[in-house]
Amino acid sequence: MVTLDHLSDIRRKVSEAEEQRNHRIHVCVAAGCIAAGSRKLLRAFQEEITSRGLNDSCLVKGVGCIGPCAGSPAVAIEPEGIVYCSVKPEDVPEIMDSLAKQPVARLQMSRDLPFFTRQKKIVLENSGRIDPEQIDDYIAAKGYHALYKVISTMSPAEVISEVIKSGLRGRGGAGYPTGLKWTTVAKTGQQQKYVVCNADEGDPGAFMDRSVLESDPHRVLEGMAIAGYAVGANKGYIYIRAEYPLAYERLRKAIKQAEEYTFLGQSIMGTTYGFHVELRLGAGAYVCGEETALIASIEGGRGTPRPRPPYPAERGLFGKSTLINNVETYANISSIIRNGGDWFASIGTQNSKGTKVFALAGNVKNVGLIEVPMGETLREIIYEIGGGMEGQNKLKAVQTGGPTGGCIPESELDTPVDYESLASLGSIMGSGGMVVIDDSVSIVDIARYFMEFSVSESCGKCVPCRVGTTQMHELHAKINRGEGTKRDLELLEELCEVVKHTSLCGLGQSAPNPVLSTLRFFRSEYEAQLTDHEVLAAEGVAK
Amino acid sequence: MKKIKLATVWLDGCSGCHMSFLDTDERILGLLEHVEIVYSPLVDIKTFPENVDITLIEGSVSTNEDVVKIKKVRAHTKTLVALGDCAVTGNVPAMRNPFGVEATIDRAYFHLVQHNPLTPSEYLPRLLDKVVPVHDVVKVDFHVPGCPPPADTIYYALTELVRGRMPDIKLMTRFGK
Amino acid sequence: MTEIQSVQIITLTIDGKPVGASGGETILDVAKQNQVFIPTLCHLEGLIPYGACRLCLVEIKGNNKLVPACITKVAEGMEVITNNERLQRFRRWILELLFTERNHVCSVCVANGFCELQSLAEVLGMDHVRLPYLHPKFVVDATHDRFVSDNNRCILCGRCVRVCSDIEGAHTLDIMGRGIKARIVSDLDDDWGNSPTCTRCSKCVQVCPTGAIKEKGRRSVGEKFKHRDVIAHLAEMREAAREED
Amino acid sequence: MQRLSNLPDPPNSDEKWKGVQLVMRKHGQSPHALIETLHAVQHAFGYLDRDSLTYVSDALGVPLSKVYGVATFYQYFTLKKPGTHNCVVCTGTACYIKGVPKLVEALKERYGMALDEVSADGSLTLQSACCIGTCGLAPIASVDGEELGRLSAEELLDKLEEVIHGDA
Repeated sequence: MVTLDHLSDIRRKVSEAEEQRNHRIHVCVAAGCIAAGSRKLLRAFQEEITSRGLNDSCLVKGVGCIGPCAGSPAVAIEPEGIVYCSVKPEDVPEIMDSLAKQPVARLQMSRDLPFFTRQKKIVLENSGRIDPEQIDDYIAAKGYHALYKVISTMSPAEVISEVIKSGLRGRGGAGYPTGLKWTTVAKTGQQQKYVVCNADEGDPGAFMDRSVLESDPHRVLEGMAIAGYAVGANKGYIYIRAEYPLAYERLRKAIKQAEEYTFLGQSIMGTTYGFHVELRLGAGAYVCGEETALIASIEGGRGTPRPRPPYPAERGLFGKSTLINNVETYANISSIIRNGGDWFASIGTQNSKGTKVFALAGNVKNVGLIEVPMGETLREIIYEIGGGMEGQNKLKAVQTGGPTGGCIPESELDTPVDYESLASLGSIMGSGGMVVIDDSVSIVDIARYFMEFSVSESCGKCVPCRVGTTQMHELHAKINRGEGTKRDLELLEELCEVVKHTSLCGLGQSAPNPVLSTLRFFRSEYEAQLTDHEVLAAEGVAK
Repeated sequence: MKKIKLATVWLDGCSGCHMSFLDTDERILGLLEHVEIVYSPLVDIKTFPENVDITLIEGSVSTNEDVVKIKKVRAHTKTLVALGDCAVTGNVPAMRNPFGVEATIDRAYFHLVQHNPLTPSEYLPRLLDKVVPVHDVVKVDFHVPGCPPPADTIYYALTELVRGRMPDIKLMTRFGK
Repeated sequence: MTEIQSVQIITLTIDGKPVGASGGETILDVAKQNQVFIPTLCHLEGLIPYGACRLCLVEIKGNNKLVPACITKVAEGMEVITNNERLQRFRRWILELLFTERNHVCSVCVANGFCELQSLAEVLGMDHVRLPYLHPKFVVDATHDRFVSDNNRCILCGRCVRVCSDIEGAHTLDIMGRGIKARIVSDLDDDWGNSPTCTRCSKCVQVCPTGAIKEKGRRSVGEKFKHRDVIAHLAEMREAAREED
Repeated sequence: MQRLSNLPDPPNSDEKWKGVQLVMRKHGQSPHALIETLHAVQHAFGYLDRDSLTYVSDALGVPLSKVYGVATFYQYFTLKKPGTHNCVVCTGTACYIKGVPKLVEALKERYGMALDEVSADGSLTLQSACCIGTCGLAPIASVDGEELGRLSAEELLDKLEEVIHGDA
């Protein structure tokens, strides 16, 4: 039987080990930094410490994402809180020399920058702080305390009411109230239920979930175990992209560790509550982010969606009642349980509570992973936290919501980021990709790029998405070549409307968004490319 | 009363639509009381006149000559009617599209020829990369699908158009009929 | 399918007209009973509903999303609109998209006159398509001694796949690839004629709405009459047999 | 309940089939394990050939056409023997606006092939990934598993020459 004392012991042990050391060097070992050479860097630090005989006073460890991905690989020195960017193994001796002295200015990124100060970290509270491969590190950061609290002191109904109170909405894109979803699954009288974590983060330009899974995998497992307790499920699946091998590996290790600690398994913490988690590897299909397609894929089939209702809560995985949330949603749960739903509801806006993690990318200075309270404006995010534009070019648009989201122009940057406001601009919150586009980029071409994406990712089941996206892409390409007519533009707009309203799933329904939003805000760019001909001959005819 | 000027044009088609038009039989005589045929493969007039009220087009647009012709026709016609599946959809002539021009010529002028296979003369109209329906090249005002459209449907559509009305031919013809 | 609660009687309106229905029935079922025409292509009595062609989308008052009539169950007080300018417009577009997707040349098709796609174009007044034809190139599989599969005429309604797997139990046919490149294959995209799984039952021929799967030996155009009603009967028999087990 | 029936013999005596069988057993030889099994086959042999697909169909009791439908649905699975070396170019949004089209153009010019093709001599596979999730390093490509960020076309071509000629 695990008790609070066990958890406190582990916490004490970890913090003692840390406090013994004067300096703790955190090297980011999330995928981005690894690609930039952080494993070599980690080794260089270790060797340098050993050769200097500083093993007793210096601790070096690999941690999850520190945040400033543009400055990969990133290193943090604790307890001082110094952040270094773009560190090379050659820089190691200099950094070691500087410990307890003046930081190395040429590598330092000030912690006073809005990039750090303007963020509010809930989901990412442990990212860049703990070693994602050490369960003890997670426990030391109050990990699994929420699970303990839930199964030792709360009824399933109390857990759900806390989630309802928090106002948490699904972070996968649609923003469906999480508590409501949990209630529906809890209420179905079925014996066998499943909890599924959607980690099929397919939006190009989005890496929130990857980062959370690589930096703090236990957090997601804990959220799922709590969800399983609340809705009455004893089995969970994490459906993760094959493109994220590191996240998969860390999750696999984390599950194993959690099982050893009885935080997962037949009898969690010695109680009668059992919850198993299995990993399922995706195989490269964007549509599998749609919940019914995801279910089809976990069942080993083609990832094609089916019409809802019945919703997965009624009939989901293997025909059973299934709760599906995405990574970030589960990652919020432990904090909500530990700090209370009211605390969470005090952050954010009227209808969008808490924080949101964004992957800031594109032509912005501070490319990276950020977490901000809901309701911050796009301008604040891009110009303060993001540090403004990279290079001399002006901002033309910011693309939110992934390939089926929309392009928001400069003039709308004061829009607060919440579900409803983004939707009113013809975009979506999506899972949190935010790509800044400068004025060197043709907006018509960007929309064409997204259409190409939708064409190649359409599953082909329903007619409007399968043929409609292809025809939209053709029309769009024709306009982009300067061969489009006014009539073509009208057809494109009407076709967008058709695909939006008649497609079977969210992918098709939102596929026209990039075209519609760019037509709404950048229509003149399209019109400038039209030809004067009334009806232009099809390709090959004009020649 | 001034007679309506009617033209009929034959692009890439089998002439079946014209035959179907002729199948209106004696009704054509009645029609001629209101209509003057100013250009047609059925009459001997060499150049397409100006100010034509109604032109019926049979056939798809398949060559550079068709493009020139149809543009001229459009410029001089008030109401342009695509008559039959070739004009409306591309139909049989467009069946070469998936294969491309080269393979089509190869097939027609070499593979299927027993004696003296020859490349078509350069003086012949050049095939377009893709066969297209008429409305892909010029604006079409009214479509009459069918392969060929039934004589009754053509007659009805024409009498309505002559009276200055847009006919409703729903359920009177269909693709392939 | 028989459901226990199906004794429940529900009242709703279809196009303003009050109608009665039993619980568990779909909007399409009830519309048919009341002689209200809703176009369909992927739906076929006896096969598991698929919801893919989107032609049967209808409006429901109070729901801002269109719903497929073939799958959506009726509910008490539901107000269904099956036909208005917007739905007509959408349906015409969907038909146009289908016609542009493959090589549908009705005049030379074996199914001319018996084709559901062709007849819907007629009924819905789709007299021409505004978008360019895509003209893809698919190989015709005529290796089978009895049947021919021609993806050039396929609309991916999935009826053949469903009948082959769910009714016949052979599952020789399935859809490969995705998006615009998806197509029907037999086994591992092999010649149908060499299929070790095909039982030659010909159900796929009967359910195909177009001329994509046809029987050999019919020499000319427009001779492909089909017995689609057989499937509903078979499905019923199967269901009955299952209940007896 | 787990099916405890024996697995049929694999198509050949390659030891790697043991790993594939292990995955199938772990999932109780359930038809639901199709994708996991295909992953295991591709992991072991680099691609999914006819014999493998037939074997998987047989062992899991999944119809051939369904196996084929699934194997061709997902971008990650490949039915063609891959090249000796592989280069994955990220075509995600961030990479796109930071110059991936230029990389793709350069690759096309040098090797005469587009993404998702194998070179005629079998030395190289070019692949696209819709986002590797390391947008901070855009544009990004990976060569034989090594991720290369902030990449210019010249650097990528040099790297590829290096690995391809390293074999010779």
